[in-house]
Amino acid sequence: MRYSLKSLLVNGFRGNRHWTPAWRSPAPRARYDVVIIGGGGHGLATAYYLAREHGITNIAVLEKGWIGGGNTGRNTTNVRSDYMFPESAALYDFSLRLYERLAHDINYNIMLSQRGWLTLIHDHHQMESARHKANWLICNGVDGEIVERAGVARMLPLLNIDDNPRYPVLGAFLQRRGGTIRHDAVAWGYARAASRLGVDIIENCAVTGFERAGDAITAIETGRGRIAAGKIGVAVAGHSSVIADMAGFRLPVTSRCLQAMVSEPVKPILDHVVISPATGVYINQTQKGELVIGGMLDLYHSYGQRGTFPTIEKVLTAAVEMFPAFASMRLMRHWAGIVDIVPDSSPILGATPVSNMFINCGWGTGGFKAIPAGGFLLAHAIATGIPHPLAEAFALNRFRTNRLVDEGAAAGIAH
Amino acid sequence: MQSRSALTSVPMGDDLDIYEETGHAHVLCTAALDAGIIAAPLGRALGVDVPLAPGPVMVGEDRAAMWLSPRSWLIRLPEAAEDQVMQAVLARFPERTVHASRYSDQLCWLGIEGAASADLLAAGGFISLERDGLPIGHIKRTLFADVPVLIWRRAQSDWSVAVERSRAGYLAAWIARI
Amino acid sequence: MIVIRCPYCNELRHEEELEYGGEADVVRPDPGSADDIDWTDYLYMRTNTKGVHFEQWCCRAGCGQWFKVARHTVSHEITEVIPYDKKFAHQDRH
Amino acid sequence: MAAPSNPYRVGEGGLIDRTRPLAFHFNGQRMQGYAGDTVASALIANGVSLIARSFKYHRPRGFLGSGLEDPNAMVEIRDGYGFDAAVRAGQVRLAAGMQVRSVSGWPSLNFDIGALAGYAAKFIKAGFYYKTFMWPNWHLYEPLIRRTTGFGRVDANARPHPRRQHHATCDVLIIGGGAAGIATASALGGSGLRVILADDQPQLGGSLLWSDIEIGGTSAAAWAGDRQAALDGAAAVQVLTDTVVTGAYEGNMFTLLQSFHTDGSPEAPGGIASECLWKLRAGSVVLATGSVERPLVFAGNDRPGVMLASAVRKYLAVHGVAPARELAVFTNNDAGYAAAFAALKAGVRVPAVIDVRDAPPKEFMQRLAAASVRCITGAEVIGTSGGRQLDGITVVPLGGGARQHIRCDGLALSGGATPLVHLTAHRGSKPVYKADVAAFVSGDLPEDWHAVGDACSPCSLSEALTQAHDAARAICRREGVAAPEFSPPDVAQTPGLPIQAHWRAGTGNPSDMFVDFQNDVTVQDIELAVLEGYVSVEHLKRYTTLGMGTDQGRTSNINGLAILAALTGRDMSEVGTTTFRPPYTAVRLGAIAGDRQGPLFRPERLIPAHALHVRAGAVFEDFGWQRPDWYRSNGADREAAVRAEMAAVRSTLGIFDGSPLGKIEISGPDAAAFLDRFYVSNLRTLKPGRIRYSVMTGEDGVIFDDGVVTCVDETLYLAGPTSAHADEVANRLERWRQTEWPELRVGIASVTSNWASFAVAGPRARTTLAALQPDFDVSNAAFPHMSYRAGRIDGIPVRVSRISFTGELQYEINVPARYGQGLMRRLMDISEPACGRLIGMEAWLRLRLEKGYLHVGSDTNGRTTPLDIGMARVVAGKHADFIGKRSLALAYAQSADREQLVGLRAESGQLRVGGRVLADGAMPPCRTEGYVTSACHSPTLGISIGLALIERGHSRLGERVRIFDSGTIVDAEICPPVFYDPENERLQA
Repeated sequence: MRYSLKSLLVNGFRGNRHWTPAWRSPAPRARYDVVIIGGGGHGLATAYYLAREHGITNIAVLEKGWIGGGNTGRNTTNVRSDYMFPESAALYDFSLRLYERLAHDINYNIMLSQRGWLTLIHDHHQMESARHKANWLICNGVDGEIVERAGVARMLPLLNIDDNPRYPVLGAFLQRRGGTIRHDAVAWGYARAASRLGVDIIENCAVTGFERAGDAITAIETGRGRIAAGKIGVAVAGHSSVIADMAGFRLPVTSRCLQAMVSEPVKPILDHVVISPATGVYINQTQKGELVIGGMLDLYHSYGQRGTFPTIEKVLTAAVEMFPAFASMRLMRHWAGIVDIVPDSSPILGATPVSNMFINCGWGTGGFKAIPAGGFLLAHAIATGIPHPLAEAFALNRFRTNRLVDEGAAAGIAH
Repeated sequence: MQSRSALTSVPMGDDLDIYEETGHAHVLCTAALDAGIIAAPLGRALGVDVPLAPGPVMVGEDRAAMWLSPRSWLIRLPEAAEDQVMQAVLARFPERTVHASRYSDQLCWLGIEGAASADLLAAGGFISLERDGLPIGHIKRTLFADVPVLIWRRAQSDWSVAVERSRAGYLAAWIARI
Repeated sequence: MIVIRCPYCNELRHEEELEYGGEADVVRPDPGSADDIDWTDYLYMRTNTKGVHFEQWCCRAGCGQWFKVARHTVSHEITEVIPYDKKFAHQDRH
Repeated sequence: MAAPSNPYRVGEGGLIDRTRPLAFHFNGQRMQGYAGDTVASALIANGVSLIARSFKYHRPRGFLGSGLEDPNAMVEIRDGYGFDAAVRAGQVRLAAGMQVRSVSGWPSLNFDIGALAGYAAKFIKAGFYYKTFMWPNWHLYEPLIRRTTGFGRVDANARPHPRRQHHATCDVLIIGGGAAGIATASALGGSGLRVILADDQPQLGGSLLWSDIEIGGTSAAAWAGDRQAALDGAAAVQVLTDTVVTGAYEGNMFTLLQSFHTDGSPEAPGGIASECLWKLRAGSVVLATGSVERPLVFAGNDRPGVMLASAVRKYLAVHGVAPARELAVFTNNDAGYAAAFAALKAGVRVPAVIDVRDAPPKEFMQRLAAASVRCITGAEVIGTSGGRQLDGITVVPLGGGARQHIRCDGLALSGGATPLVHLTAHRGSKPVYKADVAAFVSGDLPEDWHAVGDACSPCSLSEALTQAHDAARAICRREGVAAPEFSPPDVAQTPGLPIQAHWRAGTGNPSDMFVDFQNDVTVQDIELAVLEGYVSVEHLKRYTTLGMGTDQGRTSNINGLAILAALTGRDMSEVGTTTFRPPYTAVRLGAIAGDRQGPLFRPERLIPAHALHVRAGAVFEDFGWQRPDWYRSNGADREAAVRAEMAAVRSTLGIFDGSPLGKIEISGPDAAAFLDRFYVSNLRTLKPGRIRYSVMTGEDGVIFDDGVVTCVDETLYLAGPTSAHADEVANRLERWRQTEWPELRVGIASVTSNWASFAVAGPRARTTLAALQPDFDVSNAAFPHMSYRAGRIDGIPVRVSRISFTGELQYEINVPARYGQGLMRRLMDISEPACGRLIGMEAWLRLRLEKGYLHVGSDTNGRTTPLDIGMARVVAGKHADFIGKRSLALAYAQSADREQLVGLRAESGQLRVGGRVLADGAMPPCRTEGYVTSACHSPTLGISIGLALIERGHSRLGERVRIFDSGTIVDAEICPPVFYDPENERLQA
């Protein structure tokens, strides 16, 4: 049923007893043309775009737990496209543009709130880098600007802008189109839209192994039986190495723990997304009034979705240093996701050493903002067998030629 | 050129006394070989035996040797003896299989004494995760108030804390705020 | 919070005193003879094990020594800590 | 003014101190409580039953619980020390002078316009916002929605509560000071093990404080008191009251939050005087956190006056407060009866006890009959009446029958006990369902953990005491100490009967049956979620927000998923629970940040002569160290000063404090061979007393650092990495020595901070050095460019390097740090007549730009290699391997279209760092070919110059390019990067 104010009213009067499942939960079939491993945002988006853009509908999405339960449901929901290398800028801005019309495309309110993404500038060197970034973005056709100190003070009334000897605020880099999205809505919205196009979404279905013929994989062994597959897409973020290992190849990926935390909700006090790379914290306030706070990665390789306290302590200390009034707010919950870190902090998209397996990983700490593009481009690779122009720079083989796209080095910490 | 110390003293009340320990010279000895081979001759050159294991500080009559790593030791000695010891080490190890570095100014040594000293240290970090804590007479390297330090427990409530000189001002401010 | 007893200074060290050094026993090929595949494997490819992972740690705030640890990357249980020049007892790859 | 009365305070009893009244304000109205009250108990004593409006429908809400489990009682509190925008009233101890305000309801708590939302309820069920607000876009609706959400307002001017941190270790951590915790601690008392017992209440005892059971012949509360006294006396046991264990982490690390409370008085401030965040490492852990009671779910169960039975008992026994005049009880287990008996004892009328069970314990029935209280068995409550206060309930037999209405202004609910297993969940242990007690209990415990009492599984008091004793024995065995003689005391407790799970009472309107009181999640919301397929427990939680409130779902989670299980025909274990996240209860961000603010936020590093620089008017900037960026004494503003400083170096003399520059001594027979493996240049040919510049790359061939290397003699070299990388380079050398090349006989000693270092640069540098009267010849012949001398000045050891970063004659003078200030003063005196100046970082960097010297990090980025900065010949000329060399042979490193470092001369406008070099002709948006990495107006050349990384730059010298910068275009010519004295005559002079 289509979602609208009208459907809300009609169903309300009828006692809300006639709503239908957002997505079907069928038993897996014996064979699919395409099987997507991973029921997070990227996997579900891949299925949706395969069906919508390429007319392939005999698709299953296999999720070992519940859809959106990985990083899609654990991240700090920030979106932006202020990347510097043209390859990255094109990729992430394509993603943001897809997000900008997604609610209408899939008839599900993902609550895209383009409240502006502010990167604080604390010294002259950072100011020069920020100016470079703004220039580069404009050359790339992406919006970005420098806000002077006074402007930052107006936008962030609670920011400690006068009395912070260690990290004075000289200004900020602003991308107005940056902001936040309701993360669960992205998973559920894509699932619902894909399901209506015929995609089977199969939860509680862990992949346990592969059947091979030559350099191809013919079938997938799962907790819910054997599933034959024509082509396979992999979008499992922090668990990419595990699937790759089953399929017989290695990736330049290290899985690390990235923590996030929320405060108890209060009335609106922060209207933008603000990040201070130098102090290592980024913050936004949810529609519910909670502060969502994130920061640096945990120090070591981990698959345990539990964070370590020293990181929490560093991140919150930075938050209080930047916003002293936050000292009286309360930390309600902290949790962690497993992110897939690659040496150049850029994604890996497209072909793998297995001829009919295509992968989407390596987004590291920035996967959420890239969900529409990641899905769209993986779908293209699966459907056509060749990389989409936007994905060419991000092939796995770039590590053989050392032609890296090092946003990490160019753009500081990216979330 | 007269001397300047990073910190003179911090008034702390009667159960805590904090001051900068001055009047010693320090030499850092770094070995290019396994300690076993060079320990004995090095001890003779220094006038104090160098410990081959972590933990207790070797105390001679006017100098002390502290284990920093399997191949490095910090030697505390009278200022007058500094140059002589540097020369003695070079004479004993002409190929510099052990090298003596000037280190008297690298670290700022704080004396922390008094009943409240343990609490002060506990506010800055885990001085030891060991069941019995840091034994008297032992030295260890760790983090304190987010900076690397050497902590030497001289007596039950008598500690020497060495911090890199550039961070002494920060540490003094950190202590003063307690 | 990870806690490891450093095999060199024999102290229990917590993670803020330690530095993580990534996968252990990644063999550096001879730069003179390694082809591009060997070399880029060495540079970038990692096993990224989910399970018992053989890795390097440094007693950074302590004695500064690098050593090797077998750690479960889900439970973070540490099953082996050895000096750098020793081989893991339970390491199938060796 | 007469003290306000406490209409709901019972005549006597309770642990409050009735001799110490405490005055406070609620919503501006003056009230009074007593020392020992919580804000909640004091408000109830004063007759407040309506405490909040619900989140979504603005329904009137009262106190459901008595502590941190209460979903309703969020209030704003200003005490004598700080401010809380929103906190649970039952969690806060009352103090004199407190200002308490409700955080919901507008214009007032009693009359709330928002209550109109109730009429729209049917349209704003779970997840309604996902289905609308899409046209034209979310931005239209967002501001409105945001305004309606959130508890309380942050006060930007409020002082934060004082806080500190403490680190500790113990052999045994016992979490929870109820019966089980006290018993475990007592059993371990004489063992010699270091025990810490933490409890979140002001006194130990937990539910013993309101229990009517007798232990060892005395009342449970008295027993708890005696034990606490004994434990306080035990040397090895530390009892921490008012202390919450907030998080459990790997390695048996815990965070605890300890509060220090003062009651206050008209003179002295009251409230939370300070908080201490503990980081504790424990050997063994005893989880004795007990359980929290669940409400029962039925229509109208959220009306003020409806309260957990355990809360009723606590208010009566601990605070001497009766929450109602006529208190009915609705239960499915034995605990409800204790509330009835406690109420009767306190003189509260009990119209009826409703038990869903057909046959409750006989003895209970008899006691009720004796007090002529109706006991309605096999029945359930299906509705409540009243406005903002309960005035009656409707009861029917299970499976239908005659309704009866019972008048009451209070209803105590007991739906069963939910073990508090949050801390095991923090460690990744999943709770498992146990049907006989209708509860999720802790699954596999982490290593060296023991769960005792209700935290293990709801049990009788005597069972709890036995478990505690067994845990103590097990711990002693593990720790290898003798278990002291201790046997659990006798307990006089009626053998109880099992609970009868009853997840949803009655068939009334599911939209009036509240499961999560704080987020207004009703049974109908769960039905809707199931209808729409959100049937995973995590989906249910996220779609309906069940259990996501500040109470963290303590009272709602289990009821919610039981109803989910019923609706989806699954059993509880199949449904499972959501994961409890740390912290156990909300913790102030300030308490976690501690006092690391301002100068203490990040340890800052000062140069030895810092104080003198301050006096000289330095404006500092943080470059890892606090370093002078420019000097006010040299000009009115940064630009003027920088120009004056540059002019001084070019014309006479500049003094630059370079103390942070890295100083690493590499010693031993293999020192040269070792260093040669890190630097791109060939260092084996470096002669004693000579200096060579070089760069260092990572294994990927990308430039990591640069600097000079000095050969003191064949077995001692000094590496001079950049100040930013000094520590990292030393660590890197040491790591490779230990892990890759242990056979090399080399020692590495980082001595950066031991030396103060001043560069004197300019035509008068030599006379200045000479004026210091060093004990060595400083003539050009004896001390040429790129050479090194060690000697003495005034008997003080000095190390002098003749190198140049500025393009002028330059010496770098190193003295032991303690003499840094003295040397600086001497240099200023000497140079004063010659109008020498102190030089800050900015001028220093511009001088090197004129000379075309590289600044790593500015003129290199994450992929710049030695080949890109014009060192191809050096690389080719080095036959030995160096770290990163192999990667320079990879395809992309060799490719033609790489960005290469070149110079730029502006032909129009001013070059600025970050300007993008446009691909020929075009205007943005368009392809670019590189960017300006360094730039300044060169006073020496009178034009704007820069360095840039430009694609194929080395082959494009003389080419004109257009540069885009903040909307303007600058025309420039690509040129060699050396603008000043290309023949190096000045630095050779």
